[in-house]
Amino acid sequence: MTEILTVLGNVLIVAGALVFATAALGVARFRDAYMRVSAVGTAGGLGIVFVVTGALLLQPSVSNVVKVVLIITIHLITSAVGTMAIARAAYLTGTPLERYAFDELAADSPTSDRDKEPARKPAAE
Amino acid sequence: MSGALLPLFVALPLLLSALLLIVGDRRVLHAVGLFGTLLLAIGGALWLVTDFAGSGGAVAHGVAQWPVGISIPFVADMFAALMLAVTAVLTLVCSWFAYASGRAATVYFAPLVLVLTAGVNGALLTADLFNLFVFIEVMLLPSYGLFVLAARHKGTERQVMGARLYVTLNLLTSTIFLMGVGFIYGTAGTVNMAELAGRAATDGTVAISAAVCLFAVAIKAAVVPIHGWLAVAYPATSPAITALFSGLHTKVAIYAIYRIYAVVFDGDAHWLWIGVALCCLTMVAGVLGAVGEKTTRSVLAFHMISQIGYILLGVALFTLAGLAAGIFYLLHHMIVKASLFLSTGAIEVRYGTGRIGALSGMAKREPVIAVAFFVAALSLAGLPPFSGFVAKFSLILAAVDTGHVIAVIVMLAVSLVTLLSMLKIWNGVFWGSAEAPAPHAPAPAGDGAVATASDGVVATASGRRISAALAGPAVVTACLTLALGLGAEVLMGVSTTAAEGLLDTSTYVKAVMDS
Amino acid sequence: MLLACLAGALLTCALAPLLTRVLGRDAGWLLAVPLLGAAALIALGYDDAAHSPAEPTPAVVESLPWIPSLDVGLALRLDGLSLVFSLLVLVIGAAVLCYATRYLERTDRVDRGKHAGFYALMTGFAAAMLALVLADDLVVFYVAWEATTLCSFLLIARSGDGAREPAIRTLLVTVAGGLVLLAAVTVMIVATGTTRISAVLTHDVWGGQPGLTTLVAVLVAVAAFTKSAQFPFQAWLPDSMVAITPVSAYLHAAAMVKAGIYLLLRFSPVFSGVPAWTVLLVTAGLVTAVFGAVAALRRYDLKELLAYSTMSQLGLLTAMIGVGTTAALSAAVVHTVAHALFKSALFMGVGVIDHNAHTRDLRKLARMNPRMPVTAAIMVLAAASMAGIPLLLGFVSKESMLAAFLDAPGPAWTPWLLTATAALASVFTVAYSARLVLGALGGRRGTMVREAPVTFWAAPAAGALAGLVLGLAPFLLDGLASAGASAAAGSTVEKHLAVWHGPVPELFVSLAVLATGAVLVLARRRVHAVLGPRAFPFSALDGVDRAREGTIRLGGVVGSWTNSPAPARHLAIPAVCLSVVALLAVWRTSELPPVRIAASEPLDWLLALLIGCGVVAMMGARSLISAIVVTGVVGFSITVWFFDLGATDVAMTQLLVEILTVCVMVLLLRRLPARFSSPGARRRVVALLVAGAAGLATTAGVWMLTGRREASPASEYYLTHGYNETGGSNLVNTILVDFRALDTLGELTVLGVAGLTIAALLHGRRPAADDPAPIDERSPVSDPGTNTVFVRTAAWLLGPVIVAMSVILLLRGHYEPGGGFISALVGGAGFTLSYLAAPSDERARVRLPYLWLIGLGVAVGTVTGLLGYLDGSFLRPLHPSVLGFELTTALVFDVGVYLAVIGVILAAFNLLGRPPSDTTKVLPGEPEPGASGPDDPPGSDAAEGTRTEVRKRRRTARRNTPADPATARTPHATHDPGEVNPR
Amino acid sequence: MSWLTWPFRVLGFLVWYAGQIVSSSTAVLRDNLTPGQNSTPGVARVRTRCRSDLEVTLLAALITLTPGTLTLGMHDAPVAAQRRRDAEDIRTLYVHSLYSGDADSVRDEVRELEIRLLRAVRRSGGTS
Amino acid sequence: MSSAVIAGLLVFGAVYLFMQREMLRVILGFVLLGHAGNVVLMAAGGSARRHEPFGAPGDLSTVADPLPQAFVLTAIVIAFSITIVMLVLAVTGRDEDDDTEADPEEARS
Amino acid sequence: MIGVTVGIVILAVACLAAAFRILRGPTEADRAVAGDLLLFGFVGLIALFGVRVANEYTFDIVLVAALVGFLSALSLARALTRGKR
Ligand code: NA
Ligand code: NA
Repeated sequence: MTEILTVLGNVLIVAGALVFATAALGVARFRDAYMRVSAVGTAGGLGIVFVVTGALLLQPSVSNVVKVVLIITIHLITSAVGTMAIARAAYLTGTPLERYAFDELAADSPTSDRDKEPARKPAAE
Repeated sequence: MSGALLPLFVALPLLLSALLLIVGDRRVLHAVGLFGTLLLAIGGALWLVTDFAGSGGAVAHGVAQWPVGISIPFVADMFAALMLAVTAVLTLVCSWFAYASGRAATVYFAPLVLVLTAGVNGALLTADLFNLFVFIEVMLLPSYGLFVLAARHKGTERQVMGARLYVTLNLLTSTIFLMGVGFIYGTAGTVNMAELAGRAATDGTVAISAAVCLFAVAIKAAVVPIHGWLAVAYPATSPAITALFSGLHTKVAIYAIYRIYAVVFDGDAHWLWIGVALCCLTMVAGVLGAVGEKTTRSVLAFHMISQIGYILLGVALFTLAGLAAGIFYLLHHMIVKASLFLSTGAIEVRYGTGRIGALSGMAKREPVIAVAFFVAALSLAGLPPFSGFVAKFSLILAAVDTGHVIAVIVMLAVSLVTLLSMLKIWNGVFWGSAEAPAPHAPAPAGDGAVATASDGVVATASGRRISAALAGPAVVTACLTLALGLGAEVLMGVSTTAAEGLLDTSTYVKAVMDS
Repeated sequence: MLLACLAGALLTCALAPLLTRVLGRDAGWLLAVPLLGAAALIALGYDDAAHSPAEPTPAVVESLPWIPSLDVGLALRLDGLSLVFSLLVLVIGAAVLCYATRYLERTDRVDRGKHAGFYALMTGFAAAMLALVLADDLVVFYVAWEATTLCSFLLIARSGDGAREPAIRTLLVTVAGGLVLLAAVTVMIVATGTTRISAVLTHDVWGGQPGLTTLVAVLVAVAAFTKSAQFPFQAWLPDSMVAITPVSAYLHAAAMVKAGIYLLLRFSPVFSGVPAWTVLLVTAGLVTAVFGAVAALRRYDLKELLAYSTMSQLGLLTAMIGVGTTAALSAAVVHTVAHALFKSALFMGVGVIDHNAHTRDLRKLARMNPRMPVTAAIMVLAAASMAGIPLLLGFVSKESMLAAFLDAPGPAWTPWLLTATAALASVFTVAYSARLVLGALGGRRGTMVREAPVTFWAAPAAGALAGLVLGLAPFLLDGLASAGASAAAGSTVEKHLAVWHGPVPELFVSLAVLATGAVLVLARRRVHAVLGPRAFPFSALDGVDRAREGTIRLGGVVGSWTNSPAPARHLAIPAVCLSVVALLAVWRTSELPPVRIAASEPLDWLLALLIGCGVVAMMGARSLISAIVVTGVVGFSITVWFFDLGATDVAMTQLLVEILTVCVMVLLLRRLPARFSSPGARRRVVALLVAGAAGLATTAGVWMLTGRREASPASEYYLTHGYNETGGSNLVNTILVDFRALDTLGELTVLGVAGLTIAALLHGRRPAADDPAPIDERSPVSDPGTNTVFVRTAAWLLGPVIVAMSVILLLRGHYEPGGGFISALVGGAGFTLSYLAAPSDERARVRLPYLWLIGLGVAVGTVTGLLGYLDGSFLRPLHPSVLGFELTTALVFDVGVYLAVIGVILAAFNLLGRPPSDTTKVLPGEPEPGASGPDDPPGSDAAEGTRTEVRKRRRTARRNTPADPATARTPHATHDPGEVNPR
Repeated sequence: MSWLTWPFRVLGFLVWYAGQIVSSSTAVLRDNLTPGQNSTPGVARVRTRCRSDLEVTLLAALITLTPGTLTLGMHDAPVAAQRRRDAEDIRTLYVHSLYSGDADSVRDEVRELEIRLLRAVRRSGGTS
Repeated sequence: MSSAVIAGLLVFGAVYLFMQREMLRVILGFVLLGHAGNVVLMAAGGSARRHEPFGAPGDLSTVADPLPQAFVLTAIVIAFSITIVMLVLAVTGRDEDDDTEADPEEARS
Repeated sequence: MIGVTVGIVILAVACLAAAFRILRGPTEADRAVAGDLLLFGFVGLIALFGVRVANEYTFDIVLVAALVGFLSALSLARALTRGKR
């Protein structure tokens, strides 16, 4: 039983680390800040959940289960909310949205001077 | 005094400070609490001094009474007791000045000064190096507060810069000291001074570690080549605070140097030449800086550096005569420096500038302050019959005795230049016709920290003079220096007792080991 | 008796101001009495001692302890030399005081005290001189020496604005000499082991150590030269002529300059055989004698002429002492007396003339018509004595001196050379004496000047007459001269003075001198035409000034090296020094204890890599946000590192601190420019070099100084006894709250005071203005109220968790990771979250009196500590049993910690994150810090209005100055949120 | 008695959501791990029927946690609209999406998530 | 050795930042220096023993020295306090700027 | 335990990639995002180092990190707008 948990734990940890690595890859490769935020909010959040769960399997105990459940819940909430806050702040401060297909937020801004910015022109499709 | 009472030197000021914060903005209560506590501290310190007078000795107490080496030991011997007494007196006098100059009229002043007092007392009493670090911080934090409190209204650029410099340099010092403590623990496996006794003399790695600590406190004491910050930073606050800090911070650092070198290095003669050389450089660099300065307080700040060279020479000679002279010099200097800062400070507060040449005729207009300044200046330059003479004389005697010819020449030359710079202030502030200068407009709560505010001669106006309350601190300290010069034997006797305790640390060590 | 005399003199000095206030200038009469009394006492006392058969060398000795631990005491000793000089000091002092009563201007009732300073200083001067000549203690001697310096400085300085520079120059030269004397004194004390002058003089160290003896001899000689204005320290004396005449009279006749002569005579017994002493004294003395005499011939100002004359006469005296034979020393003693008499008479006489004619310029006097027969007689008599004209004391003393010169020891040519030079000086003396008298007599036409009253001229007349009487009956001085010479020679000398010694060589020399002098007097116009235009190639006065200015300039340069208020240089210097120390340590250390176990693991290096990258990123970061974020990288890496080392509590604390630091930084960041400047290449290279050296030094230090010893005894104690002793299983926490609670008390104080300091910092002033980024205010997502919903909901969900965790961590701290700091930091995080989640700054406040909390925290900590006294010691933890549960006061202590931490976090957020018109209370009853200056009543409209006005102006100014560097660097600096879209 | 079923509804929703994550992850991963980019980023306006702050926060968080989508912010309807007590659709989320192609598909995806979420969390069940 | 390298790196960064113009960077330098001090303290306890010190461990040879940990805890909190004070100082007293080098008085003279 | 070590290395490398993005930018938002990612990475690293040395209190510290790490993300967002809520 312990061995199974250990193996499973190790696998989960590596998997989580890999998911996390995709977030890092996204941060490194994606075109604009929003895409990066998106990658971080998802893979970062989930990857850590995997890692922590894996760690739990390596140190299983009742109190640790309680703690890990708390950790996962809290982490999911906070990573999502934190990411959204960063995304909104990025938008408000005029961080450019690269080659977008549609932008209803810009359309809803009555007299936004952002329209003048060339970076916000829809990509030619 | 029983050793168990020693922690009260820390606990009572802390408690008072906390209570004053809790009671809030009740000025009278604050003043009563502050001065009462300081008087109590002076009383306690004098009690200790009388205990040790004559036969010396030391009392120690392991705080919370854990086994030796686990407890943080508090030790008092003659040196510590003297420092406790003089620092408390100084704090009292400077607080008086702060109240008289309107500087203390905030809810922050008394609590900050009390915490500062607790920190100073703790730093003087503790025999645990990490605890010393903590108490140095306990001293520093309120000092930052007091430093900036001084420049109440928006300060000049230089004042803000001064405050920043003060904080950064002190932080650097503490961090280096902390690292040194780490190294000592890494090599010796203890930070207890008694357990460290003599270790640096026998173990090279402990010596290097302890040298890092010494280096750190040397920055704090403004030893060349790390002296410049003091001259820039100290004049950037109000006169009362400059006086207070000059009496407390650099002096506690010097105390630590004396203590650490005596106990941990056991006065190892091996390294003393470095000390002598650095002391000579410090004297020269300080005094030259002083003659070149343009405001009274910058001159005085540079002097402080120069005098620190003198004081540390005592430990660099490490003979009974040298240590006794150094300790005498240390105590004398705390008082005289405060006197000078407070007399020029009174003028600054009242007339709004300390720029040499922007004032004149103070000798006629403010004869009391002028006399106080004159006395303290002569004392600083080492002229008889003031305490400065006895200090300088005994130090030169000790240096001649050990054959340090260059140090003697430097000391003599430096006192001449010291006099020169004092004459510069005398000439630029006190002499001349009394009609031209007059009180600066914002006077009563006037901003003492505007040392560099005015370039021209202060505008003429009729008006009040420096009040007795404002002049009092300078006069009292000036009288003290005269009394300590004429009655030098008392102080010299106790300084010698203190020096014996440093020369032979076995009493100190035994007290800790038995605590 | 001696002590009584000295005390009397000091008392006179102390009473002088009071008496002057009552009596005005006439106080001088009264003040002269004690001086004369003291003189009488001293003379009688010496006489007693001289007649006591027990004493081989008569002396009166008295002493009082002063600093016994330095062997310094107020020891006084009256021997023949002291007798001579103390009589001069006291009698001439009294004469000058009497003279001053008429010289000084009459004062009204109102400004009666005008001369108080003068009389105090003059009597003080006399007291100091008396102490100097009586002192038998080297230190007391030095003290008195400096006291005379000070008195003369003050006396000169109080003669008006023009006297300032001369006074300063005088002080500097004489103090410099004093310092040389101090060196001599200390060397003597150390060499002989005593401070008693009488013992020093008879100590055998002088015979055995020629090097030491020479050194001290030179030091003593130089000190005396400065005081007695001998070449090359002569400049100050004529310079100090700006002082009023009574001062000059005393200074020149009996006081200041005579101190140097006394010093030389005093130490003659020891040094007269030392070649350096002889050469130095004779050379300097004769050079000064000639130089002074020639200079005197060129003067028009009578006082100035007299000043140079003093120099010249003292030169002769110095040379005489240098010759050192008993004859020479006795001649010197006699001439000292003679000089005192004629010089005081001359100065006072000139003062009378000056007082009545309102000038002392002999060219002006020549156009006047002085009808002052008495004064003229005084001048003639005294000047004749100075010129060495027979039947006056000056002749007797001059002849003794010439005799001594002729008998000078040494190679055959020395007596001739010395005598010739002395004679030359004497020739000029005759010439300038005549110049003085002729000048003082004035012309026959022009303004008539009347004679002064008898009270005015009595004192100089006494001096001049004494010169005549003693000149006619020189044997009257035999006793005094013999006594003085004996003391100066260190052996019994019998001096017999006579007007006529027969046709001895010195008589012919004297006659030749007088004859040549007479020629010079007759040819005085031609002499002056020759000498007048010749200026000396250099002025010693300029030398003093140049040295002074040079020092000040050098000081400016030295000061400027460290004058920068920027921390960069001040912080770099210690780094460099430490690197040097480390280099030396590495170089010097040959053997190190071995490293205990391989302390590094592979993953350690991964952390080191992360930290390294973080550090490099911090160094390279150009934007505020990147700097803050990469600071986090380093901080978190360190956290992991601590965690990896088994320090759970530390890691937790570090983590919390790291995040809270970021939060505080962000609060401030909006007030700072968004980007850092790029350092120049040079600065970067220097910084890299210094930093690299410091880094290497640290690495070397840690490598050498850690990980090389067994477990420390303390750590073994904690691990084996910690749990049993405290009942806490979290050993780190037990150290914090039990074993080393004092550290923790200090630490919580530090935290609390940080809060206090922030409040103090923002007391009455504001942080730099907000500088928010330009926000698209019309964007649908810009409304903070709507968009903080997510965070607020999260906070609402997390809040209970945070509170619960905070409480749990606090309660369990003694047993498991946690404790006051950690739990408080978690609690603080809760407050931070509520701050961040609030829809507006106004609603972000936490209405808790944070200073009060801080005070409470410190109080709780301290009181818990004081409770420990119940068990014998401060901070001793108690374990009371409450309802069967064993509690520990350590928990209460932790509560104190908790309160202080919460207080400081609240202070930071409330003070920094608040909107401008916030009214948070910091204390119950305390006005908001920064809400109003202490001069304004809190909340007064006027104060508020002024501040708003100031802010407005600041904005305007910022907008109107395009050159403002801040504006240039920050693109958003002109943005004003109030202008864009008032929602 | 719908509260009795509440835990099961939540659990069911979680299972469904996990599946969603897996499926959308593949799209992101594929794009991420292959050279070049074939995303069609854009921001869509989504009106929600969430009534409480908790609901809307959950929805926004879940959108963000879903690979490829991200909530940028929220807009409240004007005060007048809010006066209608029972009004839904007064809150508008702005959702950034990577692979949805156009705004309407974003709206559809979110709508499905919203329906399932509200059905799960509201004790009464359903979206009405 | 890893402690030594880590401490060296931290000091390297700290000193470099000390020599920059902006106050904030100087403060960040102090943050680094504070870390370095703590790393030194931890190293002083010896980094060979890494088990967390809890309870009354039987085998002392693997348990970390708790004393340096207590030191570091104290030091961290003190450094935190001072960092906050310095941050406030960096934004107080002047508008806009945290430049440590502008000194109009010097420029004038 | 090889998985733990591999996980640590991967997380560390990911953190380094994020650090690179922080320096690179180009926008401040990019830096903030990368900072957010870094924080997550360190939470993971703490967990992994904890299980590696079998620290009993690993999850306590991770819990604390998850709770307060949120603050730094919010602070970064606030930093982007320079204080605008
Ligand atoms: Na792709
Ligand atoms: Na997402």
